[in-house]
Amino acid sequence: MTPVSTSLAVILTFAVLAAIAAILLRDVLNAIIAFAAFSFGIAVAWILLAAPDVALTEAAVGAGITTVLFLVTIAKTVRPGGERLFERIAWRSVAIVAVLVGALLTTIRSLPAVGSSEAPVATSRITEYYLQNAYPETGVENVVTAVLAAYRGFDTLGEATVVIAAGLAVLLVLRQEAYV
Amino acid sequence: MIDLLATHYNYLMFVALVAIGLYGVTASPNLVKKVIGLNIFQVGIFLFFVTSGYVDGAVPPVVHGDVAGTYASPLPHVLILTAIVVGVSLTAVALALIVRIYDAYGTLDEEAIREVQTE
Amino acid sequence: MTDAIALLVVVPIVLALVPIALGRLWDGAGWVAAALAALAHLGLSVTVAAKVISTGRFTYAVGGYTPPFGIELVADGISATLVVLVSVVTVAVVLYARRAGPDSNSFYSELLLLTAGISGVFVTGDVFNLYVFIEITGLATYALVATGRSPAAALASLKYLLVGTIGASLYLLGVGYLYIATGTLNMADLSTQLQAVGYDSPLVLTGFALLVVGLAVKSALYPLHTWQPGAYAESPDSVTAYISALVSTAAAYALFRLVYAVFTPAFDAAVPFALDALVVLASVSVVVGSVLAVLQSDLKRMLAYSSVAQFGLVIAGFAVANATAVTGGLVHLVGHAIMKAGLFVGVGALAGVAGGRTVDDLAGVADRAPVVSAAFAILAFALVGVPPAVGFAGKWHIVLGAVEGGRWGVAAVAVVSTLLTLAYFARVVERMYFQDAPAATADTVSGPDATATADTDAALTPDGGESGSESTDDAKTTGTSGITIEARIVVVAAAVGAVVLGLFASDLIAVFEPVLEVYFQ
Amino acid sequence: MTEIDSLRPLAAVLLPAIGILTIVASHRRPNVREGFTILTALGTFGLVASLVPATLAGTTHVSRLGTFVPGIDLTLSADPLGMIFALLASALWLVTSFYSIGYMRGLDEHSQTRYFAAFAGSVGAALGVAFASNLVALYVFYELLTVATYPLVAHDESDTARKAGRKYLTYTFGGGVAVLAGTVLVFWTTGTVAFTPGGIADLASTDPVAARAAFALLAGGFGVKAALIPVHSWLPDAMVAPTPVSGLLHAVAVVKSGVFGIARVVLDVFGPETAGNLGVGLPLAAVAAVTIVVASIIALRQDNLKRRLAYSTISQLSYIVLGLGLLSPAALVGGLLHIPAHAFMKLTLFFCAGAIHVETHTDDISDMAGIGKRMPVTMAAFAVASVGMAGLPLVAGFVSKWYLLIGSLDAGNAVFAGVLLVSGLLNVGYFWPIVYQAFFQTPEDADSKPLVEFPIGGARVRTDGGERSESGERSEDVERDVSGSEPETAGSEEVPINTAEPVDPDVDPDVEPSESEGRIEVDARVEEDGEYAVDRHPSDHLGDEATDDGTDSHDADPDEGASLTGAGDDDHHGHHGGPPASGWERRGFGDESTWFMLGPITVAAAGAVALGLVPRGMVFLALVQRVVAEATGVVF
Repeated sequence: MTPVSTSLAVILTFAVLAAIAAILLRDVLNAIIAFAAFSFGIAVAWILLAAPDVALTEAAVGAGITTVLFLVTIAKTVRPGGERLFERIAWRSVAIVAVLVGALLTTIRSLPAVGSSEAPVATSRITEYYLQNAYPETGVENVVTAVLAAYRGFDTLGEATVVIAAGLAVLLVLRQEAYV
Repeated sequence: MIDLLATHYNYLMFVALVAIGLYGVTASPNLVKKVIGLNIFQVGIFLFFVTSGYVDGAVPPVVHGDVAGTYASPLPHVLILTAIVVGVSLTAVALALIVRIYDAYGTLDEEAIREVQTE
Repeated sequence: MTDAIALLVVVPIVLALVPIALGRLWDGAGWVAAALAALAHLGLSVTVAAKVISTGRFTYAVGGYTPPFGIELVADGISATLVVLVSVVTVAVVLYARRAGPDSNSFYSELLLLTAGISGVFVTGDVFNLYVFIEITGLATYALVATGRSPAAALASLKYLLVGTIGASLYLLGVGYLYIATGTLNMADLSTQLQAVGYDSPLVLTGFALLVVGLAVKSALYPLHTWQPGAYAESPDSVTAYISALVSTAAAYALFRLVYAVFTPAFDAAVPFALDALVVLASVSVVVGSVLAVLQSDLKRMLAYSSVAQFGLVIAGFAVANATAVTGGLVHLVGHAIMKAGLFVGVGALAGVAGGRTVDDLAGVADRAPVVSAAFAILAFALVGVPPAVGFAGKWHIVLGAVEGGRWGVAAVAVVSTLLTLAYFARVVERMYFQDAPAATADTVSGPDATATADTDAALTPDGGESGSESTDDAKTTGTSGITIEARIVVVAAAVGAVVLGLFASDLIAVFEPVLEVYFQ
Repeated sequence: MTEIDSLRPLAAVLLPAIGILTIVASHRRPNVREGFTILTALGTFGLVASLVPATLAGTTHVSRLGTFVPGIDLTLSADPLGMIFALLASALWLVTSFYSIGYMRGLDEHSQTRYFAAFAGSVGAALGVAFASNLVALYVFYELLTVATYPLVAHDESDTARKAGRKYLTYTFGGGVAVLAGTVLVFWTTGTVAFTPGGIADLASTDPVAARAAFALLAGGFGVKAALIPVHSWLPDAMVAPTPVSGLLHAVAVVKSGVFGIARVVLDVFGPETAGNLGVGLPLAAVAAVTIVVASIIALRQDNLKRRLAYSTISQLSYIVLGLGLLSPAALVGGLLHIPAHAFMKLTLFFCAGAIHVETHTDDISDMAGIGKRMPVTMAAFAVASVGMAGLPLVAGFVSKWYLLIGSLDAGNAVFAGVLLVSGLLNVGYFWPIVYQAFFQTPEDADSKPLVEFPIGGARVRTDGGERSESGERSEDVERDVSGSEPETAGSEEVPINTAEPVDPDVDPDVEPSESEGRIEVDARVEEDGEYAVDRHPSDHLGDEATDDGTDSHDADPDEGASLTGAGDDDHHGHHGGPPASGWERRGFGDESTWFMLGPITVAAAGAVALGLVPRGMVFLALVQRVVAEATGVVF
């Protein structure tokens, strides 16, 4: 069992701290900036986890588009004036969260160690199959692309549908107010 | 315990992110920040998936003809690519709704909106 | 013709693009595309159902990639029935929306995407693919809820989005746990792999809990229902009818598929407390939902809480975990969709006549809209569980199954739910038929004052003599003008459907039987 | 016994359903609409009657409609027991249809189309109850009957009527829920719910606790519609319905569907033998016996005629239940025979009450002194039916009571024979004063009716003791009812006025509604204080006959009193009941009302007499004997 590499641990810790800041900072612009930092940190973490495609998407979508959307939104709305820097703690939410955290923490010991080559995912015949056959069957070197486009193309159709639905939704929501 | 921390650090961070996100959604008075919380919550789950596909010393699953060597499992990456797009779509819709809500109520504070509504 | 099952998803998506493309040129594009898609969907779903009935269950590998590597679609008696249900409800709602609106091309596109999403939930055999379709369903629903004119609709939609996304994300996390434990996503593959991993593994248990909680949020079980009353109440009537009939239904069906196709009854045998907990959650939902329904004055909210209770009943049936009770849950799932859609369209139609959507507004509405009122009353009593309507068939099996399984609490709750349901419907029906409309309301709706007073008088004057019957005649012509012929067709069809389905419940059950036999050998 | 497939039972159930369609379709032409009603009733009766010879010959016509839910067929079969009920319901529907037309037109009622349609629906459902061949099918029609009858109960559209309708739905659906639960239990323990003469065999060998629970649920559930005490109180309230409804449905079809359900449970689900072994017959009989006596005593104190009849119905229905509970063959014959016997008699009585209401708008017995002059035929029929109710020979009631007496002695429970005799006396007690004052008194010289005003024997033992314990259960209802009509404080203020009121023997019997309402408040108040009006008003105070009668009988049950007055107000269309100031005018034979009403009255009364004179000639006894023979093996 090799421990998680230090750089990954550092970047994840950074991301978590940024996330805490995003939630606790009272000024929405500050929160958005913290969120952008969080997304950036996460994108780096994806690279360290050997997921460059995810990292690219995260950087473009998470850190990029999402942040822009947030900024556009607060440009159209008003930032709350903040005499305090941080939010007050809502203890009722803490209780709800504690339940979930408690449940999830009990499972950590049962989860395979990070990077274990014996984990079911790593040894799964599906993983094997994709690595072995994606290139011969589809002619695409990047297995992620191959699976995305071919083996799980139906998911990708759904993904596209989600995007269309979201676009239409934004139209429907904003058209009524004559924003578009 | 230290051993667990060392080998399962990602999962602890995943729990932390999910917790922070859920807290953000339920506790933030500001609607925009609820959406930020929602994003963090989802990213926490993404971390769970991507970590599951990682193998020590693995390289990204880009195969050049022969499959010798250690690759990260491609399937979690595929799933998360889809999920990220879903997430951003949801964020866009949520923010559009927020713009409209702001237009109607003049505030993004949940408490304030509730007061306006009951009046 | 096995392609039909994939086309169920693809056709609505493709046709949803038509209004986007042609919308600027032609205002009617949306409705026409929706109508075409609805009919095409009906044809496809009937094809799938016919094939299932003639040759039994079949699977379809999307793009020819063998499962578990590719995505698999599954058509069996249950999913085929449910996609036919989707088609029927779509046809009905598109018909109703023609005049009831919301009249915009984007609305119809979104409706078709919702149709595609729900169809996908019903046919997919892959847990992650299911997540994608749940999100399509969710996203389209949020958008449709937001088509309501009031700002409250946007707020309800946002609340639904936040809660719904948390639910869907919990589901996704549950998928993650199952995936990390087994390395597969295909339902059939998962069911064998899970057995190999061991049902008492903390990963499997956590996965199960997360999936159930996520889907319970989506099917609005108490106390995870908070998004639902607002969403139902603030949406336009046609949207409420559609989502009340299908969206929670899709989530409940997903729950059924996961519990039986993925976890299988062997899981219940190994870890009985998992479903025990679900039984408790569902039973509480029945009671609390009904009580909250009784407390509502707004009809759409009342019906929304009624859904909380009815889905409690459905899921209680699933959680009792024997063939009889699950059959009951499924029958009630289908029946509830038809009845609730009919009731919501009925509320929409009657609101046009009564001038409002509260229980009190409906006073005396039966005199002015006799046909829709009668159909509404039939649907109400059908949902109460008066035989031979479909509400009874479902309840019968749930109760019987609960008794067979020794779950006396569920049996008692299901039986008593009859009275609880009656408690909130009786007051509505009573007002519709046995209370005179307040004069003011009649004035505002029936146009010219002269006819309006004639209207209210009609309720008072006896219709025994010739003169009396003339005044009822008056009431009819003036009063029902607020109800479109489409609305009337839809409500009456729902009422007839609820009764006919009840009479032929045994045939419906015969369609479900082969599927359940596999799960409960 | 042979079975043959036939569509006739189905047709008998469907015909009223088709009738509904024609009735609704012709809503603009009342004459055509009523024509359809008569035609449907006639056709239905014809169909049912055509099944009689086959049934008597031991052939059962069966319509199989396929499987309703797996394991349970939706089958309609015209077996002897079902035929008793079906023949009765369809025959009396025909009679009642004519009467309904007279009644509804006489009162110029509103929503007549709904009325006739719901009526047809109720009868159709009742026929379904009769022909249902298993518990589930029975339950289906039982619930449909509830739904179909609801519009008739709430017909008046007044607050009282709505309240009564709500109560009716709550009680009967509650009962239905128990029936459903019991049915599930039976299905679970035996795997079948099909009616089998002599009982489902497996029930004898199953776990006795489950079997007893099933019996309790089923009998209790059906007992709601059979108006067993303490679940009877919907029935008096339902009297706010138009009188033909009270007549056919609340004395024949609906309440008898409850009784019939119990009969099915005893005879065809458990079977007399199994029921005896389980020891469930005796508790049922005991409940019935209590109901008989208590309801009769309450009836004594009702001043409103329909209400008195309602309590009489509650009491008489329990004769049937008593017979079924005793389980001895003779008692079974008696109980079952009482189904038609009571139907004919009680229908006559209700028809009379309705005719009086239509003609004179009089509802209270205390207003009916001398009314025999005004309505001779009606009151004569009333007298005949009353005699039968009391169980005197020559009228229907005698034969069934005779069998019941024999049966209770056979069963070794002489105490039930005692109950029957006491009840007979009580029947005389509450019917005789009506007949007597109708013919032999005038409004001026009518004396007070001691049974109504005094507690029996003059003691403080409240005669409605049974009722009190029950009303405690629904005290909420009582309070709502009372406060619904007027604030309670108003009542308490009026107390001194009431007591100080001078005793005026010439008081105008024409009571002002508002005044009487005020008095109800007073009495309700008094009762809540734990003091009784009887104690506050010494007996010498009872000189002001009619007026005080009314008040006092209301006092017997504030809830019912209040609702009644409300009903009266709405029914009257602005008229007051009671005799005109000059006393009742004398009307000749046939002059008193329309033949639409008199005809049905005489036919029903004649039926009651025929059933008493030639019980064998009326088919019913033959059917009953066949039923009992099949269930017990004892041939009469």
